[in-house]
Amino acid sequence: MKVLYFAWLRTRTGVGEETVSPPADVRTVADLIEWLKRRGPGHAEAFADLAVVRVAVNQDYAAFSERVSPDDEVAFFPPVTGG
Amino acid sequence: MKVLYFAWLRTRTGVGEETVSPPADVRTVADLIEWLKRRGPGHAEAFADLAVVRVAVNQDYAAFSERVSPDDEVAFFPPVTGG
Amino acid sequence: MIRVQGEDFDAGAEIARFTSGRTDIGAVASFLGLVRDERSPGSPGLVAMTLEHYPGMTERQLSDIEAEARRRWPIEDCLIIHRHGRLRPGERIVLVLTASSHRAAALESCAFLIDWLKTRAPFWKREETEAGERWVEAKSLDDTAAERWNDGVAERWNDG
Amino acid sequence: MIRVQGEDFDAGAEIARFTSGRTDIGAVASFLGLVRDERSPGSPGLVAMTLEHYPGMTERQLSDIEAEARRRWPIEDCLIIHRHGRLRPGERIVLVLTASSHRAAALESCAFLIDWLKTRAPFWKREETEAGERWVEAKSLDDTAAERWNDGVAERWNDG
Repeated sequence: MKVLYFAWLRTRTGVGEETVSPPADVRTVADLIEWLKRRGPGHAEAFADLAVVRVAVNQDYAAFSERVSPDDEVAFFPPVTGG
Repeated sequence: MKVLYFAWLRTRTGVGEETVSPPADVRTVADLIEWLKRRGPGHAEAFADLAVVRVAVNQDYAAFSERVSPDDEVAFFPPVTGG
Repeated sequence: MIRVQGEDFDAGAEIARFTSGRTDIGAVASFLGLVRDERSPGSPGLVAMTLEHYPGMTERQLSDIEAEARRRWPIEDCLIIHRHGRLRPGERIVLVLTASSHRAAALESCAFLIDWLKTRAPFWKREETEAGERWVEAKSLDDTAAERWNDGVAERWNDG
Repeated sequence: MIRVQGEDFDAGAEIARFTSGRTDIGAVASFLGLVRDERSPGSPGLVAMTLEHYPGMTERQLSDIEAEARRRWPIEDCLIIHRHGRLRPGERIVLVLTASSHRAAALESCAFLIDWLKTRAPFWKREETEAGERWVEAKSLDDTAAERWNDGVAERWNDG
Protein backbone atom coordinates (compact mmCIF):
# COMPACT_ATOMS: atom_id res chain seq x y z
CA MET A 1 0.00 0.00 0.00
CA LYS A 2 1.29 3.43 -0.96
CA VAL A 3 0.84 6.16 1.65
CA LEU A 4 1.38 9.86 0.85
CA TYR A 5 1.65 12.86 3.17
CA PHE A 6 1.27 16.51 2.19
CA ALA A 7 1.88 19.92 3.77
CA TRP A 8 2.44 19.72 7.54
CA LEU A 9 1.62 16.03 7.66
CA ARG A 10 4.68 15.52 5.46
CA THR A 11 6.74 17.83 7.68
CA ARG A 12 5.67 15.99 10.86
CA THR A 13 6.04 12.44 9.61
CA GLY A 14 9.27 13.43 7.89
CA VAL A 15 8.25 11.49 4.78
CA GLY A 16 6.34 12.39 1.63
CA GLU A 17 5.65 8.87 0.47
CA GLU A 18 6.10 5.42 1.93
CA THR A 19 5.14 1.89 0.93
CA VAL A 20 3.67 -0.04 3.84
CA SER A 21 2.25 -3.53 4.40
CA PRO A 22 -0.24 -3.30 7.24
CA PRO A 23 -1.61 -6.55 8.74
CA ALA A 24 -4.88 -8.00 7.51
CA ASP A 25 -6.93 -6.53 10.39
CA VAL A 26 -6.27 -3.02 9.02
CA ARG A 27 -9.46 -2.73 7.00
CA THR A 28 -10.39 0.97 7.03
CA VAL A 29 -8.67 4.34 6.82
CA ALA A 30 -9.24 4.70 10.59
CA ASP A 31 -7.51 1.34 11.19
CA LEU A 32 -4.65 2.42 8.96
CA ILE A 33 -4.19 5.68 10.90
CA GLU A 34 -4.02 3.81 14.22
CA TRP A 35 -1.46 1.45 12.74
CA LEU A 36 0.61 4.27 11.15
CA LYS A 37 0.70 6.19 14.46
CA ARG A 38 2.82 3.37 15.87
CA ARG A 39 5.54 3.91 13.24
CA GLY A 40 7.11 6.67 15.37
CA PRO A 41 6.60 9.93 17.27
CA GLY A 42 6.41 11.99 14.04
CA HIS A 43 3.58 9.84 12.73
CA ALA A 44 1.82 9.97 16.10
CA GLU A 45 2.11 13.74 16.12
CA ALA A 46 0.84 14.06 12.53
CA PHE A 47 -2.32 12.17 13.43
CA ALA A 48 -2.82 13.71 16.89
CA ASP A 49 -5.82 15.84 15.79
CA LEU A 50 -7.87 14.09 13.13
CA ALA A 51 -10.25 17.05 12.88
CA VAL A 52 -7.64 18.75 10.70
CA VAL A 53 -6.68 15.69 8.65
CA ARG A 54 -8.27 14.86 5.29
CA VAL A 55 -7.81 11.62 3.38
CA ALA A 56 -7.94 10.54 -0.23
CA VAL A 57 -8.07 6.93 -1.37
CA ASN A 58 -6.90 6.48 -4.95
CA GLN A 59 -7.00 10.26 -5.42
CA ASP A 60 -10.61 10.72 -4.38
CA TYR A 61 -11.75 12.19 -1.08
CA ALA A 62 -12.69 9.46 1.36
CA ALA A 63 -14.19 9.07 4.84
CA PHE A 64 -12.19 7.55 7.72
CA SER A 65 -14.60 4.62 7.54
CA GLU A 66 -13.65 3.81 3.93
CA ARG A 67 -12.11 0.39 3.26
CA VAL A 68 -8.51 0.18 2.15
CA SER A 69 -6.71 -2.66 0.42
CA PRO A 70 -3.06 -3.44 -0.39
CA ASP A 71 -3.17 -1.95 -3.90
CA ASP A 72 -4.57 1.40 -2.77
CA GLU A 73 -2.87 4.79 -2.78
CA VAL A 74 -3.85 6.52 0.46
CA ALA A 75 -3.00 10.20 1.00
CA PHE A 76 -3.21 12.28 4.17
CA PHE A 77 -3.24 16.08 4.18
CA PRO A 78 -4.71 19.13 5.89
CA PRO A 79 -7.77 20.96 4.52
CA VAL A 80 -6.80 22.38 1.14
CA THR A 81 -5.87 26.03 0.59
CA GLY A 82 -5.60 26.42 -3.18
CA GLY A 83 -7.05 29.02 -5.48
CA MET B 1 -36.25 73.27 -23.86
CA LYS B 2 -34.08 70.68 -25.56
CA VAL B 3 -35.81 67.41 -26.48
CA LEU B 4 -33.86 64.33 -27.60
CA TYR B 5 -35.09 61.10 -29.19
CA PHE B 6 -33.18 57.82 -29.37
CA ALA B 7 -33.51 54.48 -31.15
CA TRP B 8 -36.97 53.93 -32.70
CA LEU B 9 -38.35 57.12 -31.13
CA ARG B 10 -35.82 58.97 -33.25
CA THR B 11 -36.78 56.96 -36.32
CA ARG B 12 -40.50 57.62 -35.80
CA THR B 13 -40.32 61.33 -34.99
CA GLY B 14 -37.74 61.72 -37.74
CA VAL B 15 -35.63 63.93 -35.49
CA GLY B 16 -32.80 63.25 -33.03
CA GLU B 17 -32.91 66.56 -31.25
CA GLU B 18 -35.20 69.60 -31.33
CA THR B 19 -35.49 72.81 -29.34
CA VAL B 20 -39.10 73.53 -28.35
CA SER B 21 -40.94 76.22 -26.40
CA PRO B 22 -44.04 74.63 -24.90
CA PRO B 23 -46.66 76.89 -23.31
CA ALA B 24 -46.64 77.56 -19.57
CA ASP B 25 -49.31 74.94 -18.81
CA VAL B 26 -46.88 72.18 -19.84
CA ARG B 27 -45.56 71.44 -16.37
CA THR B 28 -44.70 67.71 -16.33
CA VAL B 29 -43.16 65.14 -18.65
CA ALA B 30 -46.68 63.79 -19.27
CA ASP B 31 -47.89 67.29 -20.29
CA LEU B 32 -44.88 67.63 -22.58
CA ILE B 33 -45.63 64.30 -24.27
CA GLU B 34 -49.26 65.32 -24.95
CA TRP B 35 -48.03 68.61 -26.38
CA LEU B 36 -45.29 66.94 -28.50
CA LYS B 37 -47.79 64.44 -29.96
CA ARG B 38 -49.50 67.38 -31.69
CA ARG B 39 -46.33 68.25 -33.61
CA GLY B 40 -47.17 65.69 -36.29
CA PRO B 41 -48.08 62.08 -37.11
CA GLY B 42 -44.50 60.86 -36.50
CA HIS B 43 -44.50 62.28 -32.98
CA ALA B 44 -47.99 60.91 -32.33
CA GLU B 45 -46.83 57.47 -33.45
CA ALA B 46 -43.64 57.62 -31.33
CA PHE B 47 -45.70 58.24 -28.19
CA ALA B 48 -48.57 55.86 -29.06
CA ASP B 49 -47.56 53.25 -26.44
CA LEU B 50 -46.03 54.88 -23.38
CA ALA B 51 -45.40 51.49 -21.75
CA VAL B 52 -42.33 51.17 -23.96
CA VAL B 53 -41.09 54.76 -23.59
CA ARG B 54 -38.55 55.83 -20.98
CA VAL B 55 -37.63 59.39 -20.13
CA ALA B 56 -34.58 61.17 -18.74
CA VAL B 57 -34.62 64.75 -17.50
CA ASN B 58 -31.18 66.33 -17.48
CA GLN B 59 -29.62 62.89 -18.11
CA ASP B 60 -31.24 61.16 -15.13
CA TYR B 61 -34.12 58.71 -15.34
CA ALA B 62 -37.40 60.42 -14.51
CA ALA B 63 -41.09 59.56 -14.04
CA PHE B 64 -43.79 60.91 -16.35
CA SER B 65 -44.98 62.96 -13.38
CA GLU B 66 -41.65 64.82 -13.07
CA ARG B 67 -41.74 68.62 -13.53
CA VAL B 68 -39.98 70.10 -16.55
CA SER B 69 -38.83 73.68 -17.08
CA PRO B 70 -37.55 75.66 -20.11
CA ASP B 71 -33.85 75.03 -19.33
CA ASP B 72 -34.22 71.25 -19.12
CA GLU B 73 -32.85 68.61 -21.45
CA VAL B 74 -35.57 65.97 -21.85
CA ALA B 75 -34.79 62.68 -23.62
CA PHE B 76 -37.20 59.97 -24.79
CA PHE B 77 -36.10 56.45 -25.63
CA PRO B 78 -37.12 52.78 -25.42
CA PRO B 79 -35.93 50.48 -22.59
CA VAL B 80 -32.15 50.21 -22.87
CA THR B 81 -30.37 47.21 -24.42
CA GLY B 82 -26.69 47.79 -23.69
CA GLY B 83 -24.06 45.46 -22.28
CA MET C 1 -12.93 54.25 -14.15
CA ILE C 2 -15.27 54.31 -17.12
CA ARG C 3 -14.58 54.56 -20.84
CA VAL C 4 -17.17 54.96 -23.60
CA GLN C 5 -15.57 54.54 -26.99
CA GLY C 6 -15.98 53.44 -30.57
CA GLU C 7 -12.60 51.69 -30.71
CA ASP C 8 -11.90 48.13 -29.71
CA PHE C 9 -10.13 47.36 -26.42
CA ASP C 10 -7.66 44.74 -25.19
CA ALA C 11 -9.11 42.86 -22.21
CA GLY C 12 -5.76 41.25 -21.35
CA ALA C 13 -3.90 44.56 -21.35
CA GLU C 14 -6.54 46.08 -19.07
CA ILE C 15 -6.27 43.17 -16.63
CA ALA C 16 -2.48 43.45 -16.67
CA ARG C 17 -2.66 47.20 -16.03
CA PHE C 18 -4.98 46.54 -13.10
CA THR C 19 -2.54 44.31 -11.28
CA SER C 20 0.82 45.61 -12.44
CA GLY C 21 3.14 46.53 -9.59
CA ARG C 22 0.54 45.86 -6.92
CA THR C 23 0.65 43.25 -4.16
CA ASP C 24 -2.59 44.17 -2.36
CA ILE C 25 -4.99 42.67 -4.92
CA GLY C 26 -5.91 39.04 -4.40
CA ALA C 27 -8.67 38.76 -6.96
CA VAL C 28 -9.61 40.23 -10.33
CA ALA C 29 -13.00 39.35 -11.78
CA SER C 30 -13.89 40.24 -15.34
CA PHE C 31 -16.83 40.08 -17.67
CA LEU C 32 -16.43 40.42 -21.41
CA GLY C 33 -19.51 40.80 -23.59
CA LEU C 34 -19.36 40.08 -27.32
CA VAL C 35 -21.65 40.43 -30.32
CA ARG C 36 -23.24 37.02 -30.64
CA ASP C 37 -24.84 35.61 -33.72
CA GLU C 38 -27.93 33.83 -32.43
CA ARG C 39 -28.39 32.18 -35.77
CA SER C 40 -30.64 29.17 -35.50
CA PRO C 41 -31.19 26.78 -38.41
CA GLY C 42 -33.16 28.58 -41.11
CA SER C 43 -33.06 32.02 -39.47
CA PRO C 44 -31.29 34.95 -41.13
CA GLY C 45 -27.68 35.41 -39.98
CA LEU C 46 -26.52 38.51 -38.13
CA VAL C 47 -24.49 40.86 -40.33
CA ALA C 48 -23.79 43.56 -37.76
CA MET C 49 -25.06 45.22 -34.60
CA THR C 50 -25.07 49.00 -34.21
CA LEU C 51 -24.99 50.43 -30.70
CA GLU C 52 -26.51 53.88 -30.37
CA HIS C 53 -26.09 55.70 -27.07
CA TYR C 54 -26.88 58.98 -25.32
CA PRO C 55 -23.57 60.81 -24.96
CA GLY C 56 -23.33 62.52 -21.63
CA MET C 57 -26.02 60.44 -19.95
CA THR C 58 -24.05 57.27 -20.69
CA GLU C 59 -20.99 58.54 -18.86
CA ARG C 60 -23.14 59.82 -15.99
CA GLN C 61 -24.99 56.52 -15.58
CA LEU C 62 -21.84 54.41 -15.79
CA SER C 63 -20.13 56.63 -13.19
CA ASP C 64 -23.14 56.25 -10.91
CA ILE C 65 -23.11 52.47 -11.36
CA GLU C 66 -19.40 52.34 -10.52
CA ALA C 67 -19.93 54.52 -7.43
CA GLU C 68 -22.73 52.23 -6.28
CA ALA C 69 -20.50 49.15 -6.63
CA ARG C 70 -17.73 50.86 -4.66
CA ARG C 71 -20.23 51.76 -1.96
CA ARG C 72 -21.45 48.16 -1.69
CA TRP C 73 -18.20 46.20 -1.92
CA PRO C 74 -14.62 46.75 -0.75
CA ILE C 75 -13.15 46.98 -4.24
CA GLU C 76 -9.68 48.31 -4.90
CA ASP C 77 -10.22 49.11 -8.54
CA CYS C 78 -12.97 49.07 -11.11
CA LEU C 79 -13.09 49.56 -14.88
CA ILE C 80 -16.04 49.66 -17.26
CA ILE C 81 -15.43 49.97 -21.01
CA HIS C 82 -18.46 50.15 -23.30
CA ARG C 83 -18.26 50.53 -27.06
CA HIS C 84 -20.74 52.16 -29.40
CA GLY C 85 -21.06 52.13 -33.19
CA ARG C 86 -21.30 49.31 -35.72
CA LEU C 87 -19.90 45.97 -34.59
CA ARG C 88 -19.59 42.62 -36.36
CA PRO C 89 -20.43 39.22 -34.81
CA GLY C 90 -17.63 38.18 -32.45
CA GLU C 91 -16.53 41.75 -31.74
CA ARG C 92 -16.11 42.94 -28.15
CA ILE C 93 -18.86 45.22 -26.77
CA VAL C 94 -18.26 45.63 -23.06
CA LEU C 95 -15.65 44.88 -20.41
CA VAL C 96 -16.17 45.05 -16.67
CA LEU C 97 -13.19 44.52 -14.36
CA THR C 98 -13.17 44.59 -10.58
CA ALA C 99 -10.25 44.04 -8.24
CA SER C 100 -10.38 43.34 -4.55
CA SER C 101 -8.44 41.67 -1.81
CA HIS C 102 -11.54 39.49 -1.38
CA ARG C 103 -12.55 36.93 -3.99
CA ALA C 104 -16.29 37.23 -3.34
CA ALA C 105 -16.22 41.03 -3.48
CA ALA C 106 -14.55 40.95 -6.91
CA LEU C 107 -16.95 38.33 -8.31
CA GLU C 108 -20.14 39.82 -6.88
CA SER C 109 -19.36 43.42 -7.80
CA CYS C 110 -18.49 42.37 -11.35
CA ALA C 111 -21.84 40.56 -11.71
CA PHE C 112 -23.63 43.53 -10.14
CA LEU C 113 -22.02 45.99 -12.54
CA ILE C 114 -22.94 44.11 -15.70
CA ASP C 115 -26.50 43.49 -14.45
CA TRP C 116 -27.07 47.14 -13.57
CA LEU C 117 -25.36 48.40 -16.67
CA LYS C 118 -27.72 46.29 -18.80
CA THR C 119 -30.76 48.00 -17.32
CA ARG C 120 -29.45 51.55 -16.76
CA ALA C 121 -26.81 52.51 -19.31
CA PRO C 122 -28.55 54.28 -22.22
CA PHE C 123 -27.51 52.07 -25.13
CA TRP C 124 -29.77 50.68 -27.85
CA LYS C 125 -28.90 47.90 -30.23
CA ARG C 126 -29.96 47.77 -33.86
CA GLU C 127 -29.47 44.43 -35.59
CA GLU C 128 -28.72 44.05 -39.28
CA THR C 129 -29.58 40.57 -40.49
CA GLU C 130 -29.72 39.13 -43.97
CA ALA C 131 -33.50 39.70 -43.73
CA GLY C 132 -33.33 43.40 -42.76
CA GLU C 133 -32.86 45.65 -39.77
CA ARG C 134 -34.60 45.85 -36.40
CA TRP C 135 -34.19 47.44 -32.99
CA VAL C 136 -33.41 44.86 -30.30
CA GLU C 137 -36.05 44.78 -27.58
CA ALA C 138 -35.11 44.89 -23.91
CA LYS C 139 -35.42 41.58 -22.09
CA SER C 140 -37.43 41.38 -18.90
CA LEU C 141 -34.80 38.80 -17.82
CA ASP C 142 -32.33 41.69 -17.57
CA ASP C 143 -34.60 43.56 -15.17
CA THR C 144 -34.91 40.43 -13.07
CA ALA C 145 -31.14 40.02 -12.96
CA ALA C 146 -30.72 43.64 -11.88
CA GLU C 147 -33.47 43.43 -9.26
CA ARG C 148 -31.76 40.69 -7.31
CA TRP C 149 -29.23 43.31 -6.19
CA ASN C 150 -31.94 45.27 -4.39
CA ASP C 151 -31.57 43.13 -1.28
CA GLY C 152 -29.13 43.18 1.61
CA VAL C 153 -25.87 42.45 -0.19
CA ALA C 154 -24.29 45.76 0.87
CA GLU C 155 -25.08 45.20 4.53
CA ARG C 156 -23.23 41.90 4.51
CA TRP C 157 -20.05 43.62 3.45
CA ASN C 158 -20.36 46.76 5.49
CA ASP C 159 -20.40 44.63 8.64
CA GLY C 160 -17.14 42.86 7.76
CA MET D 1 -9.73 22.29 -20.13
CA ILE D 2 -7.43 22.21 -17.12
CA ARG D 3 -3.74 23.03 -16.79
CA VAL D 4 -1.58 22.52 -13.70
CA GLN D 5 1.79 24.15 -14.16
CA GLY D 6 4.72 25.89 -12.51
CA GLU D 7 5.03 28.53 -15.22
CA ASP D 8 3.18 31.82 -15.35
CA PHE D 9 0.26 32.30 -17.75
CA ASP D 10 -1.15 35.16 -19.79
CA ALA D 11 -4.78 35.82 -18.86
CA GLY D 12 -5.36 38.10 -21.85
CA ALA D 13 -4.00 35.58 -24.35
CA GLU D 14 -6.22 32.87 -22.86
CA ILE D 15 -9.31 35.09 -23.12
CA ALA D 16 -8.41 35.95 -26.72
CA ARG D 17 -7.93 32.27 -27.59
CA PHE D 18 -11.35 31.55 -26.06
CA THR D 19 -13.19 33.91 -28.35
CA SER D 20 -11.03 33.96 -31.47
CA GLY D 21 -12.95 33.14 -34.64
CA ARG D 22 -16.18 32.39 -32.79
CA THR D 23 -19.49 34.22 -33.07
CA ASP D 24 -21.56 32.00 -30.76
CA ILE D 25 -20.11 33.27 -27.46
CA GLY D 26 -21.86 36.26 -25.93
CA ALA D 27 -20.12 36.28 -22.57
CA VAL D 28 -16.75 35.41 -21.08
CA ALA D 29 -16.35 35.56 -17.32
CA SER D 30 -12.96 35.28 -15.70
CA PHE D 31 -11.44 35.09 -12.27
CA LEU D 32 -7.76 35.74 -11.68
CA GLY D 33 -6.25 34.97 -8.28
CA LEU D 34 -2.95 36.55 -7.23
CA VAL D 35 -0.53 36.22 -4.33
CA ARG D 36 -1.58 38.99 -1.99
CA ASP D 37 0.55 40.52 0.71
CA GLU D 38 -1.86 40.99 3.61
CA ARG D 39 0.69 43.17 5.34
CA SER D 40 -0.94 45.24 8.04
CA PRO D 41 0.98 47.98 9.86
CA GLY D 42 3.63 46.37 12.05
CA SER D 43 3.15 42.81 10.76
CA PRO D 44 5.92 40.97 8.91
CA GLY D 45 5.73 41.33 5.13
CA LEU D 46 5.17 38.37 2.82
CA VAL D 47 8.33 37.27 1.02
CA ALA D 48 6.88 34.40 -0.99
CA MET D 49 4.16 31.77 -1.06
CA THR D 50 4.89 28.16 -2.01
CA LEU D 51 2.06 26.05 -3.39
CA GLU D 52 2.45 22.33 -2.85
CA HIS D 53 0.00 20.01 -4.57
CA TYR D 54 -0.82 16.33 -5.07
CA PRO D 55 0.08 15.54 -8.68
CA GLY D 56 -2.49 13.24 -10.22
CA MET D 57 -5.22 13.99 -7.70
CA THR D 58 -5.07 17.70 -8.61
CA GLU D 59 -5.76 17.00 -12.27
CA ARG D 60 -8.49 14.53 -11.37
CA GLN D 61 -10.24 16.95 -9.01
CA LEU D 62 -10.00 19.88 -11.40
CA SER D 63 -11.41 17.74 -14.22
CA ASP D 64 -14.27 16.69 -11.96
CA ILE D 65 -14.97 20.31 -11.01
CA GLU D 66 -15.01 21.31 -14.67
CA ALA D 67 -17.36 18.44 -15.54
CA GLU D 68 -19.69 19.47 -12.72
CA ALA D 69 -19.81 23.07 -14.01
CA ARG D 70 -20.56 21.85 -17.53
CA ARG D 71 -23.33 19.67 -16.15
CA ARG D 72 -24.91 22.59 -14.27
CA TRP D 73 -24.59 25.43 -16.79
CA PRO D 74 -24.79 25.69 -20.59
CA ILE D 75 -21.16 26.71 -21.02
CA GLU D 76 -19.45 26.66 -24.40
CA ASP D 77 -15.93 26.58 -23.06
CA CYS D 78 -14.10 26.39 -19.77
CA LEU D 79 -10.47 26.76 -18.70
CA ILE D 80 -8.82 26.34 -15.32
CA ILE D 81 -5.11 27.08 -14.91
CA HIS D 82 -3.56 26.55 -11.47
CA ARG D 83 0.11 27.11 -10.70
CA HIS D 84 2.27 25.40 -8.10
CA GLY D 85 5.71 26.20 -6.73
CA ARG D 86 7.19 29.32 -5.15
CA LEU D 87 5.44 32.59 -6.04
CA ARG D 88 6.16 36.18 -5.06
CA PRO D 89 3.55 38.74 -3.96
CA GLY D 90 1.62 40.00 -6.99
CA GLU D 91 2.24 36.83 -9.02
CA ARG D 92 -0.66 35.03 -10.68
CA ILE D 93 -1.85 31.79 -9.03
CA VAL D 94 -5.05 30.73 -10.70
CA LEU D 95 -7.20 31.60 -13.71
CA VAL D 96 -10.76 30.45 -14.31
CA LEU D 97 -12.46 31.28 -17.60
CA THR D 98 -15.96 30.37 -18.69
CA ALA D 99 -17.70 31.21 -21.95
CA SER D 100 -21.37 30.97 -22.69
CA SER D 101 -24.03 32.45 -24.88
CA HIS D 102 -25.70 33.49 -21.61
CA ARG D 103 -24.23 36.16 -19.37
CA ALA D 104 -25.53 34.63 -16.12
CA ALA D 105 -24.26 31.16 -17.02
CA ALA D 106 -20.73 32.50 -17.59
CA LEU D 107 -20.70 34.54 -14.37
CA GLU D 108 -22.26 31.90 -12.14
CA SER D 109 -20.18 28.99 -13.43
CA CYS D 110 -16.99 31.04 -13.00
CA ALA D 111 -17.88 31.82 -9.37
CA PHE D 112 -18.84 28.18 -8.82
CA LEU D 113 -15.55 26.91 -10.23
CA ILE D 114 -13.35 29.09 -8.05
CA ASP D 115 -15.42 28.34 -4.94
CA TRP D 116 -15.31 24.59 -5.49
CA LEU D 117 -11.68 24.63 -6.51
CA LYS D 118 -10.82 26.39 -3.23
CA THR D 119 -12.33 23.56 -1.18
CA ARG D 120 -11.54 20.53 -3.37
CA ALA D 121 -8.33 21.00 -5.34
CA PRO D 122 -5.45 19.49 -3.33
CA PHE D 123 -3.19 22.51 -2.97
CA TRP D 124 -1.53 23.78 0.20
CA LYS D 125 0.06 27.16 0.69
CA ARG D 126 3.19 27.80 2.72
CA GLU D 127 3.92 31.43 3.50
CA GLU D 128 7.40 32.85 3.94
CA THR D 129 7.32 36.10 5.86
CA GLU D 130 10.12 38.18 7.28
CA ALA D 131 9.28 36.50 10.62
CA GLY D 132 9.50 32.89 9.34
CA GLU D 133 7.45 30.25 7.57
CA ARG D 134 4.02 28.78 8.21
CA TRP D 135 1.39 26.65 6.50
CA VAL D 136 -1.70 28.66 5.62
CA GLU D 137 -4.81 27.34 7.34
CA ALA D 138 -8.02 26.70 5.42
CA LYS D 139 -10.75 29.26 5.95
CA SER D 140 -14.21 28.12 6.99
CA LEU D 141 -15.41 31.02 4.81
CA ASP D 142 -14.27 29.01 1.79
CA ASP D 143 -16.43 26.07 2.82
CA THR D 144 -19.39 28.41 3.22
CA ALA D 145 -18.81 29.87 -0.24
CA ALA D 146 -18.67 26.38 -1.75
CA GLU D 147 -21.73 25.18 0.13
CA ARG D 148 -24.01 27.78 -1.39
CA TRP D 149 -23.75 25.83 -4.66
CA ASN D 150 -25.44 22.83 -3.07
CA ASP D 151 -28.89 24.26 -3.76
CA GLY D 152 -31.06 24.33 -6.85
CA VAL D 153 -28.89 26.35 -9.22
CA ALA D 154 -28.59 23.52 -11.73
CA GLU D 155 -32.33 22.95 -11.86
CA ARG D 156 -32.94 26.57 -12.82
CA TRP D 157 -30.77 26.15 -15.89
CA ASN D 158 -31.89 22.71 -16.89
CA ASP D 159 -35.45 24.01 -17.22
CA GLY D 160 -34.46 26.83 -19.61
